[in-house]
This record gives sequence, structure tokens and C-alpha cells, in this order.
Amino acid sequence: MSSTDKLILENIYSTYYSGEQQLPVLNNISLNVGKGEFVSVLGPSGSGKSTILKIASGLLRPEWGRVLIDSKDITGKPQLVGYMPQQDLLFPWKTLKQNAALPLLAQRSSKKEAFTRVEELLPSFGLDGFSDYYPYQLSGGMRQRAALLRTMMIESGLMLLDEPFGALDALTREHLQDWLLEIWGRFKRSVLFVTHSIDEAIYLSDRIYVITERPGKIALEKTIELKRPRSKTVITTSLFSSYKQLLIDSLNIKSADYPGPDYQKES
Amino acid sequence: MSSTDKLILENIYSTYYSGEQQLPVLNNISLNVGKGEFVSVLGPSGSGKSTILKIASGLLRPEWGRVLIDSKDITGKPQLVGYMPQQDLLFPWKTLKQNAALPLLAQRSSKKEAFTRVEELLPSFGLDGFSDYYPYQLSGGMRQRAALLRTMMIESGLMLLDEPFGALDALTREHLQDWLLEIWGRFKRSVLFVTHSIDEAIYLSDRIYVITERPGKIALEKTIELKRPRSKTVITTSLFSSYKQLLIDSLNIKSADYPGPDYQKES
Amino acid sequence: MKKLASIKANLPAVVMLMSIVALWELVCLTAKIPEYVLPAPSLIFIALWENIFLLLDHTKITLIAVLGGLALAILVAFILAMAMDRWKPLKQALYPVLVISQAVPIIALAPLMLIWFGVGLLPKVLIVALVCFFPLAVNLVEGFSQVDPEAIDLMQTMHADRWMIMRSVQLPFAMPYFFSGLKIAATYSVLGAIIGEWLGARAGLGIYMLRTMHSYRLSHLLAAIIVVIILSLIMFKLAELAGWLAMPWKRESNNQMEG
Amino acid sequence: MKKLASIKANLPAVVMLMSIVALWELVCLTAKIPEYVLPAPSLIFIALWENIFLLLDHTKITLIAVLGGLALAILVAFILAMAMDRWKPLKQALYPVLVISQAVPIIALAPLMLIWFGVGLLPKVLIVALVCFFPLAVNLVEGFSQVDPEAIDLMQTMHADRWMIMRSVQLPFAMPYFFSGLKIAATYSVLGAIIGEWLGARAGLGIYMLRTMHSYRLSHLLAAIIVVIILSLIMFKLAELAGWLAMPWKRESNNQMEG
Amino acid sequence: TEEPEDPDEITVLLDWSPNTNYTGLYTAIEEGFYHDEDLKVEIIEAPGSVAQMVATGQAEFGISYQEEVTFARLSDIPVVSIAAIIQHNTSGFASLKERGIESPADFEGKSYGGWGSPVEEAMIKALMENHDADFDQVDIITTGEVDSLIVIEREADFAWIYYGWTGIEAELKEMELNFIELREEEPALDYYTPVLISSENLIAEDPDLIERFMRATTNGYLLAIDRPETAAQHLLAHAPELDEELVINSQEWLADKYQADADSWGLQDQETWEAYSRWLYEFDLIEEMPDVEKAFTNEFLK
Ligand SMILES: Nc1ncnc2c1ncn2[C@@H]1O[C@H](COP(=O)(O)OP(=O)(O)OP(=O)(O)O)[C@@H](O)[C@H]1O
Ligand SMILES: Nc1ncnc2c1ncn2[C@@H]1O[C@H](COP(=O)(O)OP(=O)(O)OP(=O)(O)O)[C@@H](O)[C@H]1O
Ligand SMILES: [Mg+2]
Ligand SMILES: [Mg+2]
Repeated sequence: MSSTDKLILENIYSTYYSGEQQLPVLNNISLNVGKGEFVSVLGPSGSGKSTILKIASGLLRPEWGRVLIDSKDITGKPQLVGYMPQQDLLFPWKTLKQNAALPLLAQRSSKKEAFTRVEELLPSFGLDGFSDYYPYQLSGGMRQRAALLRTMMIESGLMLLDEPFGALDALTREHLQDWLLEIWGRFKRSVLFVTHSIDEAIYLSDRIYVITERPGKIALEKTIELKRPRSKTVITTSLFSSYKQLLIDSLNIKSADYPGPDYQKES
Repeated sequence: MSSTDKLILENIYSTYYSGEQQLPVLNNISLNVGKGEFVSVLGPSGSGKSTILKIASGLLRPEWGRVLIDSKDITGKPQLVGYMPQQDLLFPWKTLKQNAALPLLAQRSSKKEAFTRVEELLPSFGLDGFSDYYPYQLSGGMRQRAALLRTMMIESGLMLLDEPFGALDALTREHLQDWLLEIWGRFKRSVLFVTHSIDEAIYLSDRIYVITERPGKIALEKTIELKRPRSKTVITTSLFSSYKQLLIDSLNIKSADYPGPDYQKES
Repeated sequence: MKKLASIKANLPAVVMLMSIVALWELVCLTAKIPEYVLPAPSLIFIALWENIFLLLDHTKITLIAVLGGLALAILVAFILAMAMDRWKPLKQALYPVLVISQAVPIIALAPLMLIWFGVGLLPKVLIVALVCFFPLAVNLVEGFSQVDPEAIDLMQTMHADRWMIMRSVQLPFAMPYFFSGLKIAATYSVLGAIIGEWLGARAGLGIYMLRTMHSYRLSHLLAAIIVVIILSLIMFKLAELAGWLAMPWKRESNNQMEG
Repeated sequence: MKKLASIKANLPAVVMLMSIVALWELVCLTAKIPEYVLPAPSLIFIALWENIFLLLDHTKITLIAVLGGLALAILVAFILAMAMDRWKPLKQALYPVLVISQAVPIIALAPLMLIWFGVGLLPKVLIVALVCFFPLAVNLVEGFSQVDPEAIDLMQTMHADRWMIMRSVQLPFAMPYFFSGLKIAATYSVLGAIIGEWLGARAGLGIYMLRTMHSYRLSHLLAAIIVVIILSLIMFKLAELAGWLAMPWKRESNNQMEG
Repeated sequence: TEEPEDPDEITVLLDWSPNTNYTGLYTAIEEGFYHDEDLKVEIIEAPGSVAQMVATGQAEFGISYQEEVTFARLSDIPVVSIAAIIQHNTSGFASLKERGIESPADFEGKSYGGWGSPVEEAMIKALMENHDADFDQVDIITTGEVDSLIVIEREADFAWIYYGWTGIEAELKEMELNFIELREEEPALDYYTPVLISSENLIAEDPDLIERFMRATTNGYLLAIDRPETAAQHLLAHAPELDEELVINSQEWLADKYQADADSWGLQDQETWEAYSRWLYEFDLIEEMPDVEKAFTNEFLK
């Protein structure tokens, strides 16, 4: 952890309480995201990945531990960060333009100014000409890009992306991964990216944290040394395959004790 | 196409009509599934994969073409086949046992007999002890296995599986693929399997048909010569990677004309 | 534990209601408001207490009309909804009428029932049945038509016959719709019976209300209104309970952990 | 084209209704049923036609009570629902009462309104408001409480203030709930006004109904019932239209292709 | 006396909630007078539709009043009045003493709360014309079912009440009223209210049944005249919802008014029927004169 880090989580513990039940979710999580770095968190469903993002943004106060953004302690204080929740959360009652302009309007920009800024960016997000469409009129892939556009409009150097491609089909997904890398290369933000797809994590990241089933602990931290810019051909390289094998092992899927994480989550 | 084929589709054309609109979906599809063979259909979303299964089961009459099961023309006549729709479609008002026994009850088995048969099979489906659970009490993976159990109870040599793992997270999904191969090895059914995951298709199949965007045409037919039994290590082999590259190419993802299939489907 | 939690959750509401009643009593006592304008709560409770058996007698009469009408409505709604599912032309002819009827104040037809069917039990049963029939029928038809066609396809690949499809797919699927209609119907039913009685009857809560109104006993009228409210709530809760019993798979929330 | 399709879909229903009316006319003509038992449809239409201006005058009076009550109910429901969203203790105290009130036949309170507030416009407005208030308030509160907390989190990461969150997330989110409540309320409103008038009024459709009932003119009573039904349907359709206008993003079905 | 084997079941419809006007019916039930005539009587409240239902045979008998019978017959509803329950009209216009309405002349500038029916307006007009007062200066308010005592306290200055019930209630509440009795002001308005009605059909088909019913009913009212206290208890037994004090006081007030100056209880006089019809006709409330001989009969009062 150096002073060039954009985001630092130090020894985070977190538990959900509902009624008289306790659900320990995070168990001593420490991680950091450097300036301009692309860091992924990979883990099984229900391991607490979304919770990490909530804590990093200051929306949720951890039971124990500190959160630093630009070396400032912001634990439990909602920050102005580019947070993109797990569902796209485009508001169905707003057009694409109105959705994307929300962060600017919240900062008291005038409507005109905000819309102009949005319109400027539409082409690079492949959304040119769709500014007055309602979300239901957009395809799944377009919705994700619109949500990412909105996240970009939040004037903050840090982006927290929660499985942005989780709901898409495999083909659209792979396409958007390339596109995200391109956008990220252009805007130079620090990114903390959550996924449960191994391929996706390797393909996108500078560094990957693997976390275990609930309560989530860090099982592995791995720097990915595939050179950039990357393209899909990298997937068939042996370096990629060896990273993949390593991550699969660390995720440690035990077929013996199936029914696994899903069932336990519900009971 | 030989007389040992379980299922044959010959020159199938199909169109959906709604109001005054026409939607051509299948364009001259011919395929076959040999006895005991595992055949996959791979294609982008909306290309007509589910429609192929509907036609193969006799539920939907194609505009043109013939469907043969065991060399008998059954075009447009609903058959007794192991059809598993895209959603798991376990009935929420029936327990696991009652759901799985439905095919037997429809064949006028006595309740007692049907439940005994189901109980016998529960262990090999990893569902031992859950027979009186309602679907909402099961995890996603367990639900899929229960739906597959029900499909198995249909006394037919042919199984039509429509993206059985589409709704699962990546880790559970990979686990269930192994499990499906095991079950298939045991019960020796002919399988026509629909997916849009390239890895899944290669890992599971003897043969793969790739179909194009709507209206679906067959773009490629490829026999997969990975030896069985297979395990996940096969994914990192170069043969696997070369199949993957071939399939990606045949799916022909054009990033130039994005917004792609998703959007066109909706408009 | 579940009960305890629900009592706890309702505590503030109970406290608020009790303070309102206390305030009301106080105002009546200090401002000496005459009974025929606003009786004090204590007077209402005395009226309730002293007439409890009489009130129960009347309630019994009303209840018979309510239950009879509800039963008739359920029966007809099921028969009609199943027939409409079976014969599409019938559905085409009737469904638009059913939908529109939702927006019609059926109770406005009550005077006609009385004129046509006399003043016995029958017209009240008919009014209640009319009032309950529409929400039940609309919801049932809606339920049948919302059944996933994939589910029916699936049953066909098992070669299940029509009756088995109805029994094991369509009926259970329509149950939540039916019971949400039943809850609406149960609420209306009491009002329907009472308005029927207002227009002509030998006994019943509606008659009790009229008689006390005409003999200037507002405290007794309010006592009757309380009974009406309680009766409505009981009918509503019974409908809810019936749904709970009939649909074990809908008991998710709390039983999941106990089960 | 959309209109054409909907006319086509309703054709069987229209044909059926027309045949029923024709049959009714025939029965009345051949069996010589006296008017005070069952007037022929032709008589009803003559009554409607000859009294159309008188009926419209009464309708106007009723409509004022309906619209006034509805407006009052909407206003109070919004204020209360927003207050309940803001101060949780208020919600804890009131919400259980609101929920229970759903199962209470509010119209049974109408006699009290009359006794307390006289026979002018006010008590009818109050009855209508009471009857409409509960479905509106319950639905609004429900709507506010169903807002995805993630959406509010998201707004907080943009540092949006409370009012902006209310305006751009909570209110639009609650709109479908509000309008489904409004459709229920619109239906009840007419019945509320009429029952209020039955109990005491200068004019209005309820009074017209009573007068025709007392003067043995069943054809006029039925004409009035027809007007009541039409009025209810208009109120219902207006509520639907208001929802359509206020929620452009809900117009999916057909506009998607045109848009 | 031997047990009657299969009593005839008959229904009587009331046009309001049970009150002392109907005491004779309840008394005849309680004292077994109907039983002796081999009748089983059920009493049902049906405000608003008594005449229609009697005419269609939904019920054998009903309680009505002369005005309703007149209008019904003119609408071709074949009902017939078979007895006047109270000989003279006991209704009139009541107001609080402090409003100072002592004669119809004082109606000027005051407000009236009632059903808003044309007949009421005509009555007020007639009374005022007798005093050369201007009807146009009366504000007519429709108050419908609202309790008349509340009406005269809050809504309007005067209202139309039946003294035997509402007037007695006012006495019990110690409200001081001015009461202008209709029949004192305008003899034509001394019509029969309430009356017992039956249908032409039943009269033609089963006069014996009506005779038996009327014998027992007459005995009921005669007993109420003799022993109001007992009769009041009979009424209360059937309608315990009523206020006991009100019933007893009302009963005592009414006891000598049922028969009043008539030769026997229930008799109706053709002149009374004609006078009121004429009055209605004069005020354009009816378009033709009814055939009053068919509207009532005394034949069942032997
Ligand atoms: N607000 C909450 N209250 C109580 N429990 C919660 C809450 N949010 C999440 N949980 C539970 O905490 C655990 C971790 O949740 P979290 O959403 O962080 O997991 P995740 O790794 O993001 O899972 P997924 O991959 O499915 O999104 C889960 O078991 C979940 O059920
Ligand atoms: N019953 C129907 N009526 C009209 N159009 C339909 C119907 N079913 C499917 N379609 C359309 O036909 C096309 C092919 O549908 P199908 O479900 O076969 O695709 P698919 O390949 O299974 O897609 P997915 O991967 O999303 O399941 C789609 O555009 C779909 O919208
Ligand atoms: Mg998550
Ligand atoms: Mg499909």
C-alpha cells in the first residue's frame, strides 16, 4: 500500500443482522487499487463481493476496519464515486439522456449543460441517436453501456463496477469486455471490478483478488502480466490457461459437499 | 442420415406470425442425432434454437420440412420426449417428488409406484432427502438437477435440453456440466442440447451445429474428437482451444455493426 | 416468535388508536356533547356490551346471507371461468363484460334485486353473490390465461390429458389469483348484505343499524358499525387463511427456516 | 390499427349484449310484464332520452362531489404518504391502520358523516374522500417502500439531496402503485357519492334514484342506473388515461414500433 | 282450543323501522290473535318498495300511507288500503321554540329541511297561502334520511315530523318545540297515515284470508288502545333495539289516537280520500283524479 493508491480497504469485517440472526459476510479483507489500475474481485455467489463495493463507496459502514480514498478516511460516509450496482438500475421512467445526466444534475448543473455533456459522449459509447429512448427500448448490451456512461459522468477518479456484464449472454458479454478495455484506456480511471467469471477477470485485470465462500476471506492475490492492449486471441495462450488453472484451484470447488454455496445462501 | 438416427430434422423452415407481422426464424435447417449421441446447437440469442427444439418435439409444426423420430414422421404431433424447456419450469405448487413424478402420473402410474421410482433415483441426482421440498426451498443448481430428473422420468430415448444451465452462475454451471456427463454416461440417451456458451458446447458434445443470427441457418457442423470421459483439464488443451477459435470465427461476431443481434430482436 | 414480532410491529398503531379513543372520551366528557351528536366511547362500549347477544343474533342472519352469497359466487365463478378457458368464443363474448363490470358499482343494482326477488334471504344472497362474483371471475379467468404456455407444452410432451393439465397446472397456477379475488370479495360481501338489508329485511345487522338510527341511539348505531367492521375483518382474515391453507408453496417467508 | 383490433376483439361481447337486450324487449312485449316489475329496454331508453337534461343536471351535482372528494383524497394521501416515508414512527403508527382499513366497508360510516356534517356538499365530498383515501394512501406508501434501496444508494454516490431523490426516484417509482390505487378509487368514488346522496341531499343521481323509486318509475330508476354505470366507467377510464399520460415509459406494448 | 294444523303464512311489510304505529301487529302476534285465526305472520322492514312488493305478491300486506296509495294507483300499481291505522294525520311542522315559528306565516325567510318532494313543497305553499304569506321566501333544503331533530337544530329552521315518535323523542330530550299540526291548518291534509294495504289480486282471490288477518289485527290495535303499557312491551319484545322510554311514552300518546272519533278502529271515510286527491290535483301534483272508491275499502272491518 503506497500513497499512490486510489482506494485502500484495511482489515474489513462485516456482518449483516436481520432480526436475531447474524450473517458474517466479510472476514478481514484488505485490498488496494492503485491510480489508473484495473483490479478485479473474483468469488463465488454470495461470498460478499457486492458488500465490498458497498463498503468501498462508503454506503455501508463495516463492523471493523478502515476505508481510505486518496488517503482520506471515509469509512461509512457515502462518497462521490462511480458506483455501478449489480443490476443496471437505469431508471425506467427516464430516457437514456436523462439517466446519464443524473449525476451532473445532482451536482447542480443546469439541464442544458448536462444534456450537452451527455450528447458529446454518446458516440464513443455506441449510443448515438438513442438519447431519447427509454431503457425498455434498448437492448441488454446497450443498457449496460448506458449505465456505464452514467457511471462515467460521476466526476470521480474511482469506479466501482459490480458484475456489469453478469446479465448478458456470452457473446454480447465478450464484445462488451473489449469495449470496456477501450473506454478504460481512454478515460484513465481506477477501477474495482467484481465478477464471478474467471475468463473475464483474467482478460480485463491488472490484478485479481480471489475471495472464498462466505464469510469472504482473501484466498489469493494475483497480478496478471498479459501485455496490453489485449484482444480475444490472448484467451488461447498458455499463459492465460495457466492463470485460469491457478484461479480455478484457488476457488477450490468441492464437488463432494454439493449442494454448495447456493443452497446454503438460501437456508 | 442413417437408420440408426434417433432424430432427424429435414429442411425445416419456420416463421412466427403475430398480427400482420411475419418473423422468419428458421431457414432450411437439417440436422440429426444418432442413437446415444450428444449433439449441441450453438447460436446467438434469438437465432431460433428454442424453436428447433419445439419443432423436434412435435409441439410446433414447421412451415416446411419433416421431423422423424425413430424413422417415423411425427411433424407437428406432440411426442413423448424428454423435453426440458429453457426455464426450469418446476411447478412451484408441487414438491420435488411430485414434480419429478409428473411424467409417470401422466402415464397413469399409481402414485405409490411413481414416488417409489422417483425416490430410487434421487441419490444419483444428489437430491437425497429433499423429496418433500418445494422448489423455492432448493438452490439454483438443485432445481436444475430436479428438472433434469423429471425429464429423465419421461420414458423416451430422446432428450431435448434447452440451455439447462443458462440461468446458473459460472461456477455452479461448470460443476453441473461434469455431473450431466456422468448421468448421460449412465442412462445412455440421445441428447439434443441447446446453448450459447462455446465452452459448454465443446466440453459436452460429440457433435456441434452452429447456427447463424435470425433467420437461423446452419453455419457449421463440427464433430468434437476429445476423448471421453472428459474432465475440466481438457479446457486448457490446445485441441480445445482450436475448436474454440473455429467456433468463434463461425459465429462471426461483427463489432463494426454493433448494436447487434439484441437490439434487432426487440425492434 | 413470529407472533411476538407482529405484535411489536403493531404496537405504535395500537397506542395511537388508544390515545385517540381516550381523547374522544375526554372531549365528550368535558364538552358535554349530547349522545345523538357524538356518543362517548364508553357509551358505545356499554351499548355493545349490553346488546351483545342481540347483536350476535342479527350478525348470524347477516352472516348467512354473506356466506351463502359468497359460496354461490365462488361456484358460478369457477364454472364460468373453466368454461371460458375451454370454449374461446364464450370467453370472447363474456370477458370484456367481466372486465367492465369491475368498474361498475354493482350495489346500485340492489333495489332491483329486492323488487324482483322479494324480501327474504334470496335477494340478499343474490346481492352478495353479484358483488362477489365479478372480482372472483375476473381473477380466475385472468389466472387461467396467464398460465405459461410452455408449461402446457411441457405437459403435452408427457402426454398428459386435458383434465390432468387443468388439475396439476392451470388450477394451482390460478390459485393466487383466485385468493386475491376472494379477499376483495370477502370485503365487499358484508357491505353487500348490509345494503341489501337496508332496503328490506326481517333482521340482520343492516336492520339493527336502521332501527337504532330511527330511535336516536347513536351509541347503538356505532356499536353496530363496530360489529360490521369486525365481521368484515374476520371475513378478510378467513379468506387469507383459506389461501394460506390451500397454497402451502406460498408460505415462503417464515416457514422456510422452520420447515 | 390498434383501435380497429380492439373493436374487433370486443365484437362478440357487443353482439351478446345486444341479443340479451333484444330478448328482454321481446319477453316484456309478449309476456306483458308491467313496468313496475321489469320495464322493457325501449321504455328505459325513452326514459333516458326524455330526461337527459334532468339527468345531466343531477349528474353534475354528483360529479362535483366525486371530483372534490377524489382531489381531497389524492392531496391528503400524497402528503401523508410522503410524511410517512420521511418519519418512520409515523409510518409505524399509521400503516397497520391503513392496511386494516382496506378490509373495512368505509361506506358504513356514511350515516355518521351526514349526522356530523349536515346535508350539504361537504359530507358527500368527505364520504368520497374517505372511500378513495385508503386505496390511494396504501398504494402510495407501498410504492414508496418498494423502491429499490440500491437505487437510493446509487443516488447517494452521486451526492443527490433528499428532494432530488424523492423527485427523480421515489415519486416516479411509486407512480404505477398510485395509478392502480387511483383506478380503484375512481370506481368507488361514484358509489360513495351516490350512497351519500341516498342518505340526504338536495340533488344528485342518488336523489334521482330515490325519487324514481318512490314514484314507481322503474324505467327511470334503470335509466339512472345506466347513467351511474357510464359515469363510473368514465371515471375509471380517466384514471387509466391519467396514468398513461403521466408514465410515458409504461407505454411499451404498441408504441415501441411506432416510436 | 285445538292446535291449528297448517297455518297460512303471510308477510307484512313495514315502510320504516318498527315503531308505535305498528304496535297492533306485534300485539296480535304476542297475544296469539293471529294464531287463533290460523295465521303465521312475518313482519319485514322494506322502506322504499312496499307498494310494488305487495302488488307483485311478494307480500300479502304492507304499511303505507294515503299519498303513496294514491300515487301508486295512478301508476297502475293495484294496491288497496284496507284500514286506517290512525284516524287523523298526526304529522306537522316542528321547529325549535327559539326560532319563533308559531304559524305558517312565520315560515317566510326561514328554511325547510325535508325530502324535497313536490308534495312537501305544495303543503308548505298551501299552508302559507292560507296566511297570505309568500312561499318564495322559504328556502327548501333536502335532508333526506337525516334525523329531523338534527335537521331543526342545525340544518334548517323547520321540518316535517310525526309527533307520535319524533315529537315524543324531543320531549324526552327536553327540546322545546313549536308544532304546527297539518290538519289544523288545512283540513284537506288530514289524510290517513299510516294505512294497511293489500293487493286487488288477493282481495279477489282470498278475501277470507284478509278477513281473518284483519280480525286479529283489529284486536291487536284495540288492546293497544286499552293497555298501552302492555302493547309497548310487545313491540319492544320484537324490536329490543328501540329505546324503551321512547316506545312507552309514544305508545301512551298514541293510544287514544288510533281510533279517535271513528265508530270503530280502522274505518276510512270516502270524503277524506277525495279531499286529499282533490288537493293534490289542485296543486298539479297529479294529472288526473284517481278512482278513490277502488283505492280503499272498509269491507274487511266487520
Ligand atoms: N442487506 C442485506 N441484509 C442481509 N443480508 C444480506 C444483505 N445483502 C447481502 N446479504 C447477504 O450477504 C451475503 C453476501 O452478499 P453479497 O451480495 O455481498 O454477495 P455477492 O458476492 O455479491 O453475491 P453475488 O455474486 O450473488 O452477487 C449473501 O449471503 C447475502 O444473502
Ligand atoms: N411464440 C412466438 N411468437 C412470436 N415470435 C416468437 C415466438 N417465440 C419466439 N419468437 C421469436 O423468434 C425468434 C427466435 O426465438 P427462439 O426462442 O427460438 O430463440 P433462441 O435462439 O432460443 O434465443 P435465446 O437464446 O434467447 O433463448 C426470436 O426473435 C423470438 O422473439
Ligand atoms: Mg453481488
Ligand atoms: Mg431459447
